[in-house]
Amino acid sequence: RPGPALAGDIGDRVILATWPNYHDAANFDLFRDQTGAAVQVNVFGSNEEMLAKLQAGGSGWDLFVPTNYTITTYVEADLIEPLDLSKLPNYDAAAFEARFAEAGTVGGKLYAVPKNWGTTGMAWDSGKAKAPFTSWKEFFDVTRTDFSGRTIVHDYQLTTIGSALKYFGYSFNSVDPAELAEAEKLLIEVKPHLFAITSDYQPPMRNGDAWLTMCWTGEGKQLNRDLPEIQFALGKEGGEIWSDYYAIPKNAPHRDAAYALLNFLIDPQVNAREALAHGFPVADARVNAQLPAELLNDPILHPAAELLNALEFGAAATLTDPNRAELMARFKSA
Amino acid sequence: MAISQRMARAILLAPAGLWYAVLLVLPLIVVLVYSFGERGAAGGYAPAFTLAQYANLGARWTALQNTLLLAPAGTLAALLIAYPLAYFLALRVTARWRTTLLVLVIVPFWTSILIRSYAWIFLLGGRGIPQLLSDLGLGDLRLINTPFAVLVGIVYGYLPLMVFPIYVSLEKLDRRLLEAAGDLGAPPWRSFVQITLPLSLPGVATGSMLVFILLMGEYLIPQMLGGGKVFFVGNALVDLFLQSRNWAFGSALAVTLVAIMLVTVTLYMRFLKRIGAARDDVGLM
Amino acid sequence: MRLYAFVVYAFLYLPIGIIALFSFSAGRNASQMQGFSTQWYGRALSNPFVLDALQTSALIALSSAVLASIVGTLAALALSGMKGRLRTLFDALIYIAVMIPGIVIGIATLIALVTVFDAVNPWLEGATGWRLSMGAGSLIAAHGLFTMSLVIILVRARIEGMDRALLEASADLGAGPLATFRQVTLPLLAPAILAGFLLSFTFSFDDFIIAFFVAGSETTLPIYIFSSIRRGVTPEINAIGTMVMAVSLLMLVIAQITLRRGEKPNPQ
Amino acid sequence: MTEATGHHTVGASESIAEFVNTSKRFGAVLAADSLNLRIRKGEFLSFLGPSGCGKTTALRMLAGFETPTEGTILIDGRELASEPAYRRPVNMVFQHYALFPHMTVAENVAYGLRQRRPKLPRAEIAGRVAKALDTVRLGDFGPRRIWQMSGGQQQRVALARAIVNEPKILLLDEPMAALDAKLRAEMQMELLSLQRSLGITFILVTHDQQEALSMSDRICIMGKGRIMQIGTPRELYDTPANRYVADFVGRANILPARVRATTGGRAEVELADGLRVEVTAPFVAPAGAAVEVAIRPEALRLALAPEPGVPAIAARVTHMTFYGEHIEYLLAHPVLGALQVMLPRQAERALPGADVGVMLHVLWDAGAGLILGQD
Amino acid sequence: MTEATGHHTVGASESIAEFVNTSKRFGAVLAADSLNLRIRKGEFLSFLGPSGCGKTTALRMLAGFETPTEGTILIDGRELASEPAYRRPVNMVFQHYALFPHMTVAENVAYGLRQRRPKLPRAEIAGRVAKALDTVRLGDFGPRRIWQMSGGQQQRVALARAIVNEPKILLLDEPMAALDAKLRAEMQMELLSLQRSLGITFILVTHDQQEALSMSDRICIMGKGRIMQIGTPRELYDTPANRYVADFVGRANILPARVRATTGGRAEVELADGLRVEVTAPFVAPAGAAVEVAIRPEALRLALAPEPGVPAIAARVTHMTFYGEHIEYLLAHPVLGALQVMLPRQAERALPGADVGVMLHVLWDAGAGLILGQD
Ligand SMILES: Nc1ncnc2c1ncn2[C@@H]1O[C@H](COP(=O)(O)OP(=O)(O)OP(=O)(O)O)[C@@H](O)[C@H]1O
Ligand SMILES: Nc1ncnc2c1ncn2[C@@H]1O[C@H](COP(=O)(O)OP(=O)(O)OP(=O)(O)O)[C@@H](O)[C@H]1O
Ligand SMILES: [Mg+2]
Ligand SMILES: [Mg+2]
Repeated sequence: RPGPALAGDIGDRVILATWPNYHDAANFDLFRDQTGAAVQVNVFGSNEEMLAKLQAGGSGWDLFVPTNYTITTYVEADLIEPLDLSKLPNYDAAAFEARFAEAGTVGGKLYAVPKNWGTTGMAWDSGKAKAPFTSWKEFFDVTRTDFSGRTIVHDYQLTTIGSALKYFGYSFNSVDPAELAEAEKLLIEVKPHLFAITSDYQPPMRNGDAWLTMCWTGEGKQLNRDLPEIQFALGKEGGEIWSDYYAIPKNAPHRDAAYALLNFLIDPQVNAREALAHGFPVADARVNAQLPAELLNDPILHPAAELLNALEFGAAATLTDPNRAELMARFKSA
Repeated sequence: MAISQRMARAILLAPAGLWYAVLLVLPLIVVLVYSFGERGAAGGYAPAFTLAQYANLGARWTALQNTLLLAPAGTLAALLIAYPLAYFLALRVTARWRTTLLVLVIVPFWTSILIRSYAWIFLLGGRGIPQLLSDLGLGDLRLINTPFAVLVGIVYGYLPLMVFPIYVSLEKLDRRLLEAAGDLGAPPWRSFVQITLPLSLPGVATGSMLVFILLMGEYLIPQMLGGGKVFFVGNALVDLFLQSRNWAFGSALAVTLVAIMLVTVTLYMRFLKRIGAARDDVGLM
Repeated sequence: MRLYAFVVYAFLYLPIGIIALFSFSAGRNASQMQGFSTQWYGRALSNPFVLDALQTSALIALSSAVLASIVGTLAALALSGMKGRLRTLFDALIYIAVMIPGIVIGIATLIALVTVFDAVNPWLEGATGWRLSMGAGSLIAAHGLFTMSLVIILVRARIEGMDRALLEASADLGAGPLATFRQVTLPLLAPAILAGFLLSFTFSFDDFIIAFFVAGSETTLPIYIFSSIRRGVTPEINAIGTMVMAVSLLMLVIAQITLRRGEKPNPQ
Repeated sequence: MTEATGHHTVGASESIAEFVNTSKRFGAVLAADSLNLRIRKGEFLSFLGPSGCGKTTALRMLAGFETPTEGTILIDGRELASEPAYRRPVNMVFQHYALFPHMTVAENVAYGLRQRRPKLPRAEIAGRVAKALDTVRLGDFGPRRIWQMSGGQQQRVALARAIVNEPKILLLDEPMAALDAKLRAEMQMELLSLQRSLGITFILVTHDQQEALSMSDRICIMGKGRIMQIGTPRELYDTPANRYVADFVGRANILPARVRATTGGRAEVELADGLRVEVTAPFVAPAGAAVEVAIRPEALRLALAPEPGVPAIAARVTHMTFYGEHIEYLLAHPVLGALQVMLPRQAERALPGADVGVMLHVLWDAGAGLILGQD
Repeated sequence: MTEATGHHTVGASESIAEFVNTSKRFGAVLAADSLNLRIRKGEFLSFLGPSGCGKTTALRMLAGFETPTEGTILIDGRELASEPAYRRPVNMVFQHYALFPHMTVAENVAYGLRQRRPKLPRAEIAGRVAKALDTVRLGDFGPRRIWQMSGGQQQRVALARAIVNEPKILLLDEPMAALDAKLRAEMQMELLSLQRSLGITFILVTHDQQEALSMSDRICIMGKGRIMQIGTPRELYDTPANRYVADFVGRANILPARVRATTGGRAEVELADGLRVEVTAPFVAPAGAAVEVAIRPEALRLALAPEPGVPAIAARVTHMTFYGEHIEYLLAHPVLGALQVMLPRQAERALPGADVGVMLHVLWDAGAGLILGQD
């Protein structure tokens, strides 16, 4: 089912802000061939950064990829606009698993369309570990002992603070000052034992400098695929499950092209090619129908249900909460 | 005649003046105003008049401390490594090779500092130099993500900036002065200390100042080689604007950094003038 | 001494050698050598984002360097031999512009321009349908601030070192003020302007931190590389770096050869 | 070098330029103090004077680089005091040549011609440049770069660059100061023969009296912004108007004396030691007046014994300096002080045994020396 | 300036330094070609020669900045060819002074004393510096910065900086080349009296023959790396060993001639035009030999008519140049070519009407001129 011929004039370009290694470049070429609009891609590393850029205004983006918990904030700040479904014939609400799609709707209006989902767990070098990791408690405890100087935490408040909160059994999303204070104490205590605070954890894991890291599903899969001794697990206390969406900012300079591109990218065939290229799980049943079974049955990408159930989606409050932001900054500059 | 000359001056200066007004004066004023404000509810800036941001500067004390420690240390290290090289190039190399060798000092500059620092991540990482050392039986050394790694990156990144001014001032050195010193009974090392070194001070001053200024605002090298653990004011600033989105506090920190620099650099210039090193080329930067 | 120099050069070139070496890796990891291949060069050259970023960077660097050279030279001409309050003011501005860290420039420009744009845009859009936004323009302007100051410093030094008798000689031989400027002043300033231009270009081309804040939706090469580095690098990045360096080396050699032809071996 | 050609400045009153009461003040410094000077067509005129006396200032006012504070300047009869330099029919050879470093030799020389409007045809420019380079014997050097030329060659380029424009007046501001002695002598010779062959008026600024004496038709001696004397080299040398000129041009023993009588251009004066000598008197000095008498070292003679009828001063030799073709004696006299006497090498033979410490007689021929006027 | 004091270099054979077969090669250039020279204690010796002849090289070998390629150098009897400069008991005044710009005048002068080990007491250094500055008449200038000093003052500082060390030999490499004529003459005078009062051996490099002639006890004429002649100024001037020296020291008319007879230091030679003249013959030249005869312009005389018994060349005046105390005539002879004659100013009176174009008689007194040896 090719997208409707967009005979209308959508201009010659469209700007997409997204995460790295999250698309298949061939699809953009195809889009350009079909519509005449070239896709310019801006790459980002964190939701905070996306928000900061949009808040600063003049980002110039037409389409971007926020994570579930940020969408309400964008809506409240009037930074994104409700989607005009008449321009998205490829969107089929029924095809999406609800929990990965619901964050896209705010106040009854659809603001964002799901792209991919995943979890945040930990990856470790099984050759160095005495036993497999199963919890965030172990993660932080071993860091202070056997793995001192070998652990990586994300340069990302949501997962780093969230995981520290999980150590104490608190909610991943807590903004309670007392609970946060405990988390901060833990983080600052751990800091001297860390190898790094970075979201670029693959290279040190691969070359053996680091033995343990917080890790996103797709990348855990990649590491495990290439180096079988690196294993991936979710904390049994819980942790993060996330879903990324497509959204269109207010004042998008090329709005028509943005819709065209979005519609094109959620075409199941196109989307399947995307998934094959980057490997992250997809929430769209139409797409999964086209993917090989081994991918769908992979324990890293699709963990057991009881593990999944313990996970939490990020909460909107964590994004804007000044204390969490400041805590992270204090931790890094400590 | 006189009036038309003034007119001509005004016309020539207008573009630069406008540029400075819009991109230097205005931003600085905005930053100053913001530094007395508050963080907006969803981040950003909310108007207010409070000194709270300045009162909170202590929360970034470590970053300030790192900067104020590592910037001079990096400058000094770069100086100590650059001087002998500049000396070698200016006084010990035949003219035929000099240009080539000089160009070879700048060439690394033409590769993105990002990529070069990335190479250092490998070199200082477990598979790089530490591996080599441990293969040689020199023990298990961890380099990457330490202040030492940041220092190496700094020295590496800014070495050419230090070599050049020193080279220039050494090259200008009248060799007959060294002969004169020898003639008057000074053995080589003493004529180095008494003649060469003092006369190359302007270059040393220029290079140091250049490197120091750049280091004070450094972000990339600590970010890449410090593994997020070695934090400079620059990193704190980026964090404040892009992660915590606390523009007011960020502005206050920026104002503080600028103030520190104005004071230190001005004092440094004064000092140079006093010891007479700021003769000619210091003014260049 | 020789040995020392050798060690320092090794220090300077070790990382570059590593970059070049790994760019020929057949594997996917940028910091590992796995087999030999030139595929990453092919990939980089056919990667539209890389090419776009390269083009954007080159364009921005070129524009800001050209603008800075012109505006800076004009200002230097006006400032040389000038006295009084205006001179003091400009001296202070130049001093501050050169001294303020790039990161502060980036941040300050960002928030100032955003504030201004927010204030101006509603009116502007109503009047012309245009909006101001962060992008190539603001980046060129922000880079220009520093590089223009650099040009002013370089060109002014050159003007002040210039032999005034040459201008008198030109007048003596019948050339009016404009003709003298075109035939004598400008050619004599050319090396300083060129140096300023090259410095400006290099600075702008390699700048990350200002662009990071001010570039709006534009992706420059450093921004592209930075965001790539954040989430796992492929040897493509090494290939890009190696190519950029090779091209600059080539330009350097060409420049040397053309400058050498007939020009005095630079006394500095 | 041909002194005689100085005479062929026919119609001596045909003036090409004129300073009329011209003054130039720089702040508190009066660099030129009401200059009055008529420059003759085709002559070789030198401004001679010590450093800072205003020579360059005078020249620069003529060239148009400075505007007179008072008075005016005429060139070819036209009042040009406020005409900018680039419209004046004069050209200058600068002290350090001021050659354009970014142009070749030929381009430097062509520069003035290329400024002409309407434009001159290329071929004509090329032809005239070639001719000018030939004139200064640099025919093959056109494509060279300036920094490939030696000091003397650069000087010739500067000369060619000026003369190719066929200016009415060629101004030269110490053009040979930077050259070494040998090269300087050579260039002086060439400059002079060039002037003779081109017939252009040359105005040379110098502080080297030898240079001025040997090259000029007339010399204008300057001091403290003022013109002290104008005249031919011989006039200046033989009858300096005052002590300043006597001292500056050549060397002179200057002695206080008292006039006894003046008759027909001669005067009898009495020196401090009572000796009476007969000197030239350019003006009538009243008997009994205290004057200064100047006598050139080479106008005095030395002898072992006094000659009858010639006034002689007995003095002791303190220094003897050998200069090759002549020998300089310094003698001390208890009353008159130090006396300089310059002997031709040949005359030495007549003084066997004359050495430091020996008493000799300084002979003063009648008419040698003259009475000086006030400054 | 006292020529006579040249004589007091007593014990002429007491040598302080010696070049023994010393050569220096720079790549293909033989800058010094087996120099053999004995420098006497207390003398004022000059190296004179054109640019590039190796003067500086010789001096630098003595100072220790260059090592001879062959041969050796003795200072005070010790072989010092490989001793580094900073251990030699000689000091140098550099051409552009090479003063340390970051030190005051006093610090510059103290520099050499401060290098002594064991260290000298501060007070002694200060005292000697003050004395040296007094010697060069800069007593009050100690605290000044170098760039606050004029050219001539800088020269004096350089001198003080060297002499304060009381070197055995003071080397001076064209110390006055950068000064203007008047200042140069003054400094020459001071330098000489300084040398006389200190009694130190001075070795001066210069390419100015006037300077060498008037200052030196002995002059060493150099050419193409070789020593062409060594002798007192008078020896060199009166009996140049060869054409090179005759041409370089003073001016000379050099004419081809054929020897007719030699007797007791005199020779009769026949010039190209058949004229026979009697010249000095420093060596016996075989009759019939073709030789070159040199005669100084001031040794010739000019007359309106030939004098009986004096050989005379009739020639036409082509140029006359007025130099103040003397006048130079250039004359053309159909066979002998151009002749230079220098007349004292007084002799002009005996030549009424002598002007360009007039035919005059050049008189050649017996014994004037001499036969030159081969280079
Ligand atoms: N532009 C100027 N501003 C102020 N004073 C000046 C200027 N030009 C010349 N003077 C002063 O005017 C006086 C005469 O200067 P001028 O250059 O004419 O002297 P000069 O005779 O050429 O000397 P020299 O032989 O040193 O070149 C000097 O006292 C000088 O300092
Ligand atoms: N360091 C050197 N390397 C190569 N050649 C040299 C060096 N120093 C001198 N020469 C050459 O040796 C020769 C003699 O040079 P030297 O400097 O002794 O001459 P000079 O008589 O002092 O000349 P000048 O009067 O120009 O100073 C010259 O041909 C010069 O080019
Ligand atoms: Mg002058
Ligand atoms: Mg020399």
